[in-house]
Amino acid sequence: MKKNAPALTFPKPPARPNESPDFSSVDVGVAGELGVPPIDIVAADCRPYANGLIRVLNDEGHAVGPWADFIDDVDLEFLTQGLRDMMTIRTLDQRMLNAQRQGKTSFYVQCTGEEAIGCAFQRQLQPGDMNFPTYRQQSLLIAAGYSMELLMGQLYSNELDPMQGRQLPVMHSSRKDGFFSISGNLGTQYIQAVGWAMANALTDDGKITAGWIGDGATASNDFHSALLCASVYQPPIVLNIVNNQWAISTYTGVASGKSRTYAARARGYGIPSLRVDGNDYLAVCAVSRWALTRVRQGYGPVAIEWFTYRTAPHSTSDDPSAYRPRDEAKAWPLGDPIDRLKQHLIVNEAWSEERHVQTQAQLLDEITTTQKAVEAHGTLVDNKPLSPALMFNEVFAEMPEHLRRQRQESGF
Amino acid sequence: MKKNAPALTFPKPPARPNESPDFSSVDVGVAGELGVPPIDIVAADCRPYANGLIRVLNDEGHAVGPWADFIDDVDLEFLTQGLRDMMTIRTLDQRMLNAQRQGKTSFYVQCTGEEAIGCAFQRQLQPGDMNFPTYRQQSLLIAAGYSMELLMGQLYSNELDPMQGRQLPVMHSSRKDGFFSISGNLGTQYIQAVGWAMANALTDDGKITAGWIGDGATASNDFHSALLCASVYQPPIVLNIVNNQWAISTYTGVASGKSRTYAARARGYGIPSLRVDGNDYLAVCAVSRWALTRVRQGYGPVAIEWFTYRTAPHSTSDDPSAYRPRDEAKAWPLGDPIDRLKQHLIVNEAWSEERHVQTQAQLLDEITTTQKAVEAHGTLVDNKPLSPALMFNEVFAEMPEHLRRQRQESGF
Amino acid sequence: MAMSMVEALRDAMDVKLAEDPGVVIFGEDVGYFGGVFRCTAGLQEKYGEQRVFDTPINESAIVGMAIGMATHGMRPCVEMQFADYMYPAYDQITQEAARMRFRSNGQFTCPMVIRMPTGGGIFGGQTHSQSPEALFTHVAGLKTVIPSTPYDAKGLLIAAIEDPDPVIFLEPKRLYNGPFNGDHQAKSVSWSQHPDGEVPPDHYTVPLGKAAIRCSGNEVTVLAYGTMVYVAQAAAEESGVDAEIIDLRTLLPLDLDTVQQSVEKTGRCVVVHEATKTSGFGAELIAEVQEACFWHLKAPIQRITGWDAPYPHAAEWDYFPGPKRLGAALVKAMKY
Amino acid sequence: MAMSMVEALRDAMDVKLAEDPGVVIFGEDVGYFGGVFRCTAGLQEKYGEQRVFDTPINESAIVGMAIGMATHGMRPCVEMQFADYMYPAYDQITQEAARMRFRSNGQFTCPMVIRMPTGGGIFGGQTHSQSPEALFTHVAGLKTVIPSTPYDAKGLLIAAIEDPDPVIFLEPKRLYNGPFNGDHQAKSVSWSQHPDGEVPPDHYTVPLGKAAIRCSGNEVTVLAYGTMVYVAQAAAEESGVDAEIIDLRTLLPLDLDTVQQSVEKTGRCVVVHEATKTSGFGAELIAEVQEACFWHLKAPIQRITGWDAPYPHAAEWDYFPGPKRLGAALVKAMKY
Ligand SMILES: Cc1ncc(C[n+]2csc(CCOP(=O)(O)OP(=O)(O)O)c2C)c(N)n1
Ligand SMILES: Cc1ncc(C[n+]2csc(CCOP(=O)(O)OP(=O)(O)O)c2C)c(N)n1
Ligand SMILES: [Mg+2]
Ligand SMILES: [Mg+2]
Repeated sequence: MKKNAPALTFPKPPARPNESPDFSSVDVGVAGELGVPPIDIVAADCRPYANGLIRVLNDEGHAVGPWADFIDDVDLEFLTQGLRDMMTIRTLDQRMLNAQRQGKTSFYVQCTGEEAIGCAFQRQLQPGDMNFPTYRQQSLLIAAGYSMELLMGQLYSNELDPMQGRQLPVMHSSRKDGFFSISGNLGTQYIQAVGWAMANALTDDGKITAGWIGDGATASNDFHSALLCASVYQPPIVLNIVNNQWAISTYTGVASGKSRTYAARARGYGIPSLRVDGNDYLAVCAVSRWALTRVRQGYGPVAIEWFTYRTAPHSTSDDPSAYRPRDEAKAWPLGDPIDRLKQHLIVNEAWSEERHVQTQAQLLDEITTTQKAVEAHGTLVDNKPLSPALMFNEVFAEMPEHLRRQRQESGF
Repeated sequence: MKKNAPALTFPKPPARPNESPDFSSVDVGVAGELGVPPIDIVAADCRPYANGLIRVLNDEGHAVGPWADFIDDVDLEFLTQGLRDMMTIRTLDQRMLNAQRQGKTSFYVQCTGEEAIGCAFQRQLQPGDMNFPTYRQQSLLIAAGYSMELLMGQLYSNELDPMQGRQLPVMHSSRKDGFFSISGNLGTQYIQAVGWAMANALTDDGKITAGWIGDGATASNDFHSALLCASVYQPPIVLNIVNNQWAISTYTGVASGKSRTYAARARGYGIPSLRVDGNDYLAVCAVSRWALTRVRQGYGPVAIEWFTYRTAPHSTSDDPSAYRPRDEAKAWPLGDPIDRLKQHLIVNEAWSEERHVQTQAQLLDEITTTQKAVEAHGTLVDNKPLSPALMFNEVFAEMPEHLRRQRQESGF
Repeated sequence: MAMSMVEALRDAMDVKLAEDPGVVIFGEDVGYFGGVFRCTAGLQEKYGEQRVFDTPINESAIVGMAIGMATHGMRPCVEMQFADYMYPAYDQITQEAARMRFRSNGQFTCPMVIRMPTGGGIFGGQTHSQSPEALFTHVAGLKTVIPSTPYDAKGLLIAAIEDPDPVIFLEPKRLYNGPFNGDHQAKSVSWSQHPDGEVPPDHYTVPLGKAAIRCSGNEVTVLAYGTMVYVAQAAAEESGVDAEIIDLRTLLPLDLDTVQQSVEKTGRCVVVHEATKTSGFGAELIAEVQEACFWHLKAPIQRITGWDAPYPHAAEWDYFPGPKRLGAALVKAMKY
Repeated sequence: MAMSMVEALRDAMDVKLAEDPGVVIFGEDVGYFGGVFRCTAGLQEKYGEQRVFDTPINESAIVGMAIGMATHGMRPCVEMQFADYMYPAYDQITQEAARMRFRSNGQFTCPMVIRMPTGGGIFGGQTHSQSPEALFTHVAGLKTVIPSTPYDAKGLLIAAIEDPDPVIFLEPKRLYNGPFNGDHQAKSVSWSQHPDGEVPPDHYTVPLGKAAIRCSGNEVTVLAYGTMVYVAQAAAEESGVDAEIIDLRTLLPLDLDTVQQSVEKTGRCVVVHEATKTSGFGAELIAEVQEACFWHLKAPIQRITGWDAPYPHAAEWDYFPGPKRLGAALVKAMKY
């Protein structure tokens, strides 16, 4: 390389609309290739895990390698439940997308293609552990068994809405299900999660914390704050980075720059870091268990980059065909998480195409039934509005005089 | 290591007051040990440079190894000038410290022990290149030949003050000397420097940029922003990190956490990074030249951690005996930059103890003469105040009506 | 040429990109895609990615880079995706850009524009609806501008890009595609049916610091800006009060002369904004008006504003200061 | 017991650290060293570094961690080294802490205190002198407190730590070691010579939201807080105007009753603060007072404030709103 004068670079995605999807530069390694690091590993020794890709399911649907052994107690029943979890969300996402199109809610965000991450992670958590999620981690809520009524109630801002209409539809919150209040401001939750984890340690409550962030939002200041403070104080936290290749219309290269991987960036902060196939339910299950065990036992924070692809548009306000090839998701070299777990279960004779179709129909039926019941309480088009006076509540624990005067003035 | 429950860690310095200084855990490597990397090196290959320590002068004062060869055209005259530069600042710092103690200025910051870094770096820059310094880089100004009258004028906020009394004494600004306006808000200049470097490339002006930050301020958000954006856009910038072990009373461990080095953290962003003995004038000279050449030729950003020790108090408002051993500076394993360059020049028969004493006296004389002349224009105790009306100028290019009214109201 | 406000803003940037090689446009999703509100659509294709580009999701980095370029001599015009996301950049905006000229005694200056969609009315909830103007008007060294028509949007944006100092450019997102008077159930009107949707194709400016009287009247002066200009018109019509409606256009520097003349004529004043009430820009307007026009005032100055709560999602139309609330205030003012 | 304001603040933290295991103190240099203004000196030694510790230089991280701990159930009380350095944390403070309760419908709340030394008068230049109170009072969900005596400092800080919501606690650094009336050439007075330097050793609170009348009078009401309380006393004495001086103590929620009663009595009002004038908290006070007391006002409400420029270093005493300027305003008010 011979250069003469400085010139700026502008990172580009592998393909644009009207070009063929091209993932030839994505190195996915080989399933089963990477080992399980010692539980007390330090960042310096994490290089292969941060730069490589931990995979368990191979192309034939077999679980292979040391990470498969690490979870050899995980039985097919558990995995079948995992498949159901993922199918539930995908169905829910489709129903809610339709509801948004019908004007029944103002906004929706799907997590299509990323279901394995939240579903498998959540099932390794214990009661009292706290997630600090983004708007794209409804999978955590579903796998935690959050009430579908409450979830939909919030989407419709009707009387079932536990947020009483204050928050955007997708910004759930459920303390008892370990799901922290979601902010619209990207990144902010990541350093808050570190604070919560510090409180875990300071109050010795025996719980741990999981922070969540998207690849695009790793650019935020709070991402840096969180890695830094986790490195300094060593609280019990798993710092999850969901790298789904896109931030609205912006390719992940604009967030990564020349960093090899997001895991490698975290490793620079002295935090042991791993990079994992996020479309592989078993890999997510195995690495989550390893990381949570480490953290729970007091060996300090871990960062995990979940490598995946955002199959859906960013949100209902977005049209990805303007900035990437229409069929790019199909070309993703790591496939679809539901298809892959299904294949594994079929290979192991715990599932079949018929059961799959049946289950799908049954889930659709269940969800549609709930949906109808929830919609009876009102939607955006069929509005049974909550009292507007609610908006003066919970600004403070006790309503101060000036707000009382304003509420009076408002006439509500 | 066997753990059971999470517990926080709180980084500690090697010694506290009433303990003996202890730098046994500081690995300084061996002078001459590390090679000169290829000019187009990528971050992945920078591991030894980011984790090790580039040194040129050995304990006997000899310049050794590949980096010594890299600057074998640097003659003793040039180095003698370097020594004079450093001695000038040290003398200036002492005079100004005294002036502050006498109430002649409100505030002062010394750079004792860190003189080599700015002095040697500046002499590798070209006219039009821009530094984005902190309050502790007056060495850049001195080596750039900034007028001592202006410098002191600002310290005394008198009519010679090019900032017209608006800024804190130590927060200089000299566009023509490549010295950007200093902010009191730590870190902010680092991402601004990246923006300036992008302008270098976008306007193709043939110049380059140098950002400066302290180890403590690497914790700031803008440090992260700068590394990230430099990695993304690849502008012509050298990102300097001056690691002097302290941030006011806070040990550098609170800023580094478990990162191996600050250079290693930068490397995680995909930026080639090196770590250098900042008390070694020749090492600073060599690595600066290498980095500036690389950047100027368009091979992209470089980060450099200058490893040094803050011998002086943080500022005139600080008393370090409250938080570290009094004689810790003397125990710093990499010595004092003036002593070391002096030794090298003596070993090479270009300097002597007598010339040193002579030069010291001469510099003191020169600086004292200037000081007296500048003080004649007023100091904080002998005040010939600038017109307070000046404070309404330069808020905007043109004074808007409301400010004009306020100036009138003020009666100035 | 009929243009929406989005098109007018885009046209302003287009004109300046063509005229001045120092102008660069950047922000989140503004490059290839052309912005989530499409304000920069087509500009990267036309001028190349050196002039119009995407950034990482880091607002303080966006402003920090812009400061570096502006002090170097370029003229960056950057976008915050929503005004609600400028908060991480608040340090760089207020402590750096705003006072670079002052602290360097003019050696380094910041001719730059920070555009941001502002205000509610799109069911955006608390983080897509805020109006932070008062957080800028409190800061010495910033100018704060907010257009209410496509014509003004283009002229003010060109003036802002040409201004030698940093300008905060608030874009009332509810006006992007048409005038909006607060009646959310009415059919939306497009700018092509509105006289102020007519926008000359070439370079022109609307000067910063000058208000516009949108509607003269004799009984009450309404001080408004952005979306509230249309709400005020609807309120005046519905209430039948003969209101003089002033569109401030620039909040700082404020066109106090125009305001004062009007209030001295009408003797009554109502201020209106979407932002939370306490310490909103309305307070500043009241402080100035009561001092300048004390002896002319026949009634206390009222303010109609968003409530002192975060913008709620579902109840947004009860939060938004609509024509009914404002109309009631006009009637009340007349009762004194 | 005679205490300086620094000692009183330290004592408040000491009391709460002893009483409540959930209280933790952290910030830059607050741990081993005890803070650059010594407010936390000795507390780490007494309570251990799990309770009192140093942080990296990252204000948004400090506030972000505090939010995490507060929502968990702890009661963090954190320090910004200077109010001027809270800007990087402005997003976490205003968009997160302030509305956590609201947006989660009470599931997650933020009982936390953010202390910050504020105001000028120590030759600190533009980045060690600012008074950002109006940037907090505009934000729904925050309380903003500023004491003017050691007694109040301790009582208000204990009340703030016990409050269920986030409290911004501004400490007028010029009052840390003694009352200061704006005469910078006079010999400095220490708190031990002042009646309000007498501070009970144990737990007590001064309720948030209640102003104090520092000096009753009949001719003009002066609304002041922090250092300006003493400036107002000096101005009243020097000008001979019979002023009623109200120390607001809490800016939000504001004790409007006390203010209104006073202005209805005096018919005249002057507000004073150090922050820049435009959109300062004075504007809010004026807006409220003119509305509440319109028919009682005999003169326009004046504001005496810092000028709309960054705090200059050398000319700081010409910037600082001293007794002379305020005295002239009182005299002017009497001329109507
Ligand atoms: C501070 C801030 N800036 C900008 C936005 C607007 N925004 C919302 S989502 C998004 C993209 C996030 O991408 P990523 O973090 O990769 O998450 P993903 O959507 O892929 O799950 C942007 C820019 C925001 N919400 N907050
Ligand atoms: C945003 C911000 N926070 C806090 C401070 C207060 N402060 C001034 S210097 C300093 C320590 C900086 O340490 P370091 O970056 O290591 O630089 P050094 O003083 O060692 O050169 C601190 C905390 C500040 N100036 N700005
Ligand atoms: Mg993404
Ligand atoms: Mg340091």
